[in-house]
Amino acid sequence: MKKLVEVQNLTKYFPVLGGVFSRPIGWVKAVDDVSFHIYEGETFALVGESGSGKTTCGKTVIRLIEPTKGKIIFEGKEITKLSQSEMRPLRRSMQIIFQDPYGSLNPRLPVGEIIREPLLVHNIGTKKEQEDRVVDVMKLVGLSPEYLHRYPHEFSGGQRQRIGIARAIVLNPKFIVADEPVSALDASIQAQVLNLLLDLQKKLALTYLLVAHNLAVVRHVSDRIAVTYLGKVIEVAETTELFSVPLHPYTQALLSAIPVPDPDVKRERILLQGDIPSPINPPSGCRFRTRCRFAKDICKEKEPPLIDVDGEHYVACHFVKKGKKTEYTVS
Amino acid sequence: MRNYLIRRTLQSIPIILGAMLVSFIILSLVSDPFAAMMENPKVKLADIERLRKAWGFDLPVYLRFFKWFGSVLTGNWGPSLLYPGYSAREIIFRALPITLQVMGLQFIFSLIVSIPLGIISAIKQYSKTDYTLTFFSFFGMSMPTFWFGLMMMLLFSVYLKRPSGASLLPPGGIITPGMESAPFLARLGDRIQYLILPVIVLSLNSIGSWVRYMRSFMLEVLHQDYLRTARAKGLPERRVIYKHALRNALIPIVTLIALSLPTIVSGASITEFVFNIPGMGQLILNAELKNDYPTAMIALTLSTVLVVIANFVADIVYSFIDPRIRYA
Amino acid sequence: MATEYALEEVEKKETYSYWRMVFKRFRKHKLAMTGLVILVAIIITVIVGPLIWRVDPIAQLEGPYELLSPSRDHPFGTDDFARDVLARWFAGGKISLMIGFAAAVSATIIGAVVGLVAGYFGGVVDAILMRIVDILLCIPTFPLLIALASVLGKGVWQIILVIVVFGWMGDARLVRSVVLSLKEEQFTEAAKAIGVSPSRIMFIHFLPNVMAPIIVSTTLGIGSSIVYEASISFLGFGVQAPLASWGNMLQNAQQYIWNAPRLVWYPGLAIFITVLSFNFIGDGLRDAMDPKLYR
Amino acid sequence: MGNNELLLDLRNLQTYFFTDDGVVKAVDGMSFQIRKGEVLGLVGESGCGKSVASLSIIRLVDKPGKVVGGEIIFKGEDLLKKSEEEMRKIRGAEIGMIFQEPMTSLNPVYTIGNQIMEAILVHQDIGEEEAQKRSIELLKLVGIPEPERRFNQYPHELSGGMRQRAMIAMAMSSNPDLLISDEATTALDVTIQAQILELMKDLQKRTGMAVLFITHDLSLVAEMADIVAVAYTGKIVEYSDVRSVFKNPKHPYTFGLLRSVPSLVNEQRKVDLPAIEGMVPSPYHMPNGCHFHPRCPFATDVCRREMPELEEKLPSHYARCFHPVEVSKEVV
Repeated sequence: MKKLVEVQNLTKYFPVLGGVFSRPIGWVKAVDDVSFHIYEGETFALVGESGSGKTTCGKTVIRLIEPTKGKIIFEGKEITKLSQSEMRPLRRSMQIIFQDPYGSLNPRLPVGEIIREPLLVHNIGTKKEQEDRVVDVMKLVGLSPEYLHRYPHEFSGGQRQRIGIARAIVLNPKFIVADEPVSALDASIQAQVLNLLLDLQKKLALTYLLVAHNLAVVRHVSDRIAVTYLGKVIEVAETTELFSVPLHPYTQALLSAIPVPDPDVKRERILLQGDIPSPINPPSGCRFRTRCRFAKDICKEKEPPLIDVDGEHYVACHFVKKGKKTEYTVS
Repeated sequence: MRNYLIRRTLQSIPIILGAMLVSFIILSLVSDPFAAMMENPKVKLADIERLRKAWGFDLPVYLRFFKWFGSVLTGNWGPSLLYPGYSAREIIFRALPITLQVMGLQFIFSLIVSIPLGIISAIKQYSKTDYTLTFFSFFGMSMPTFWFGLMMMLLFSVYLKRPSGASLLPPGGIITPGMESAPFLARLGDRIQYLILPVIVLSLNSIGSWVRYMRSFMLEVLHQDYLRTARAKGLPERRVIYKHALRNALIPIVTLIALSLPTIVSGASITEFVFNIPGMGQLILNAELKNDYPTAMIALTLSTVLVVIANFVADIVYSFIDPRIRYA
Repeated sequence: MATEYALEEVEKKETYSYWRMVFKRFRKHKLAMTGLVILVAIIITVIVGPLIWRVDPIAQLEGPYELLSPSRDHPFGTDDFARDVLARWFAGGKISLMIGFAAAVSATIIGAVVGLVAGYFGGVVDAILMRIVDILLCIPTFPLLIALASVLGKGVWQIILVIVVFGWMGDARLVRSVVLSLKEEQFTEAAKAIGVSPSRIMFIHFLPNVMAPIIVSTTLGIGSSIVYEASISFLGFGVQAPLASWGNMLQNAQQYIWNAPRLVWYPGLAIFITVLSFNFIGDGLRDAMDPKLYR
Repeated sequence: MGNNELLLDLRNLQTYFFTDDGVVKAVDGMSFQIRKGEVLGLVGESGCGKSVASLSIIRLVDKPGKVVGGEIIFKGEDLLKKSEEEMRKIRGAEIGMIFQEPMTSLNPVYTIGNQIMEAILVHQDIGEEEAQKRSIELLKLVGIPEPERRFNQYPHELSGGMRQRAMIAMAMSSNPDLLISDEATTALDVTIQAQILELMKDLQKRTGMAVLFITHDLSLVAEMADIVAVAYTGKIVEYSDVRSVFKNPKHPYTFGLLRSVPSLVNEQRKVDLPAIEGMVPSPYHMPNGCHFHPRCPFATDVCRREMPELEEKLPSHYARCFHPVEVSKEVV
């Protein structure tokens, strides 16, 4: 399979200002030395809780946030060092869908203008062609072109999310970062939008980088999943593999914490102790060790590398060895 | 907090310097202070030349500024050109307490009136009381200070008379002639009579706008989730308002009041002019119009420093009311 | 398949553009409508008045006509220079309104540009511009306004310039803070993701969103500029006689306050009511354009 | 399920909002019952009136909202007939409440300890010192480590999970008979949510209080509740014990909702989910007849004409539907 996106040692630190001269006195290590790749046509998911850096990571991949270190390779070409104006032509092939259907549409522009803007900016076609394209895309995402001249506030959350999707696909991109695309929507609307995303992927041969926290959603739409914790990727695997054989203790706890809509399922829940530590002062060694029931001294001293334990199943834990051999025990 | 204080102090310095420079440049545009002197036959031309040189009028403006600034730092604030024989310092320290009295009273009076009215207006939103208060705040906000001053003078000194035939309140000035050596209480009573009108006139504007601001900050707070929590705990409504809502609504008011200080000083100058009060405002106006720029500059600088200090104090007060502001 | 869904319904109702909705809400605001009606009445009076009352506002009447009480010939009486007060009231109103309008609009434009630039670019540009704003906001401006007015001369345009010099900082701060929050909005990020250029983001995406606070601030600014003009002219540094403005009509009135208080009443009341109307209108616009209503 | 004594009996509650654009019937004839020691899960999407219903119970609906009809019988007495002062004594003492956003629900300018103590002092006749001791015990009870230190901290110094624990401590301070939890875990991360759910279950078992558990998440209801009430456009459309609702949903809305949620066990991934079409109608333009009919695959003429009643379709399983779902009717 061809790799569409490759991310190598990606790092993003945000400064924490302070002191007499408002100089950085610390860094929020939002994304810290993360590597992964995304195959063409697949849905690759970054899952994690708040503070895991998944959203920052997703936005950095398409250079909406400037990386501190590391390499981003898109279609075999390194884009990390490109200036924003050099990036502009590339934006035709990479797009983003946002979480907040209320904040992501300019309230002063009518819907038709919002969807047409990418065409306008990239100077594609005549005005007539652009307008035709807008109508086509609106139909494609399930919006009636009648509402071309309406303003965002006249639409419901689900419809706004469709507008955002229309804007993202109007340029026919190859790659879309979907940042929590359904988490702000009502349950009955979530399914509609998920169906739309799946449907568009098939029709337009899209590659998705899905950033999400809802594991049921992620399981339904993704091919491969990377689990993030405090700026690190701690486990990467194919979806079915990850759900059937989670190897990292954090992944196990995360999966067990998901509530299931079935009163008969009474699961053994792995309750994690305490809170997620601050990304400004992450724990030494393995970042999960403060909440891990298997933590030993080595976890404090050494950071576990992300190793391939079984063909495309990567885990970063001292006690998971090649061949999915797990050696952790409760101390 | 310590770092923050240091940083704020450091930040204030360029602001004060900049403000001095701007004032200096504008004042030196006004005209040559020595031109007027030349018309006075008693002053020798050589003396004028000497003064000119001493004040750096042979230099370009920016160099003159540094010369002046240097002498200010060494404590030599220069002579008053408006009141020959006096130093600028003497003139200013005679005017400053009067202005501080007027402004201090105005400040306290405005706060005492506007904060409760703002709260009432917010709690009773869309009631008759609210509409009435709203109308009167607009009334206050829209009133040109000097004109209101004239109208009040008209009312209290022309239309309203004491049985003795004297006017109810003195139309201007700061002291009844002959009262200078009266006992303290008598002097105090006399002073209060003179201050009533200026303070009311000056307060009107700030009361008008502070009531509106207090109302809107309070309304904002009244819609916060934590007030619902407070009510859900079973707290009496009084406690919900005065403990939970008020403190949060006061946070933005502190900043706002600090920011409105320059306007108060500006307002003071014209009010002092109207009521003929020998305070800083009138002094600055007179000094700059009569080309007494040593006095005008020092007076302006002092006003600026006052404003900067007030902003500084406001920030510290702010950090006490709002625990979220923790200065690194 | 997505295309097989029934295309989603949007509420069937008449659709309004933003400005038409603002207008609808504004019309419901009683104080604002009162203000608007009064203001329009004042403007019409000031324009139409001189066409009916054809008396030269500048001419001094021959003979002992100083400080005449109101009469048939002079409904508002005459002033200390034996000029017809009603005619001066009309002429002065035109000047005062024009100064207020021109000064407020120019100050807002300058402030908005500074605010947009500072907020959008940030960094050094922002730091420098905002320090200038801080400095100017710390100085008690009124005494300097007078000083500057006494230098620049006493024509209408000079007065406008003086008011503008010290009047743009508030708008700059306001616009900057709005821009800073717009920069954090997701639609800005969306625009960047599309590849929209900075200038287009500024003018197509930000400008319409800062229009609401700008319009409110201009409206309130007209009121305060009128007061500024009046204060300067009252002290004798504004519009110079024989030209009339509501402010300079008050200049000498103070001296005659004991025997001709009407000279203080007419122009003063006009200023007050005009400013009051602008404040009412500004408040109504603020409510009508509240961004919370149109998310 | 504890004993069978009725604690809260909501009868035909109607709470309307009188806005400039018209009347919004946020809660339009809602009825349900909670027995002592029982957990009732009230579930529905945004705009179904679940939060307004909970605020109506403690009579804290903000203007322009108003309870216009119905009865709220709590411990045998109608809360709607109580004076404000009597109501105040019930709030926080007999009915505790926790909200969705622990950040905005706590007053930012007072310490956690101050806010918990206040709740104790207003209802209990004890001194400050005693109240402080009680508060620290409560913080310990809800699993906050170092309670003495946390007592003096401000909300912004705590994490989201800790804040929600503090909210729970506050709500539990007077041992309420009924705890209303309005989307209490929605803003939290999954692993933190799991902690809070365990805590609530534990406290509920220990104290035997009843819980009105409001959420939009069906899975949480399956986990927490004994009885489930499904709300749609201000009305209860399905009402039964939790197993019956999840195993044998009668209302097409519940049925559709259950099928549309992506599952953790389903073999089929990356296929279309059986979504419910359309969207919740605008509160200003409710459809005639059954409010769900425009989205319902089983709708017939009668549904477009008449609003169905909440009827018993199975033993103690109620649904508001003319054409309750049967297994055979399932659309593939």
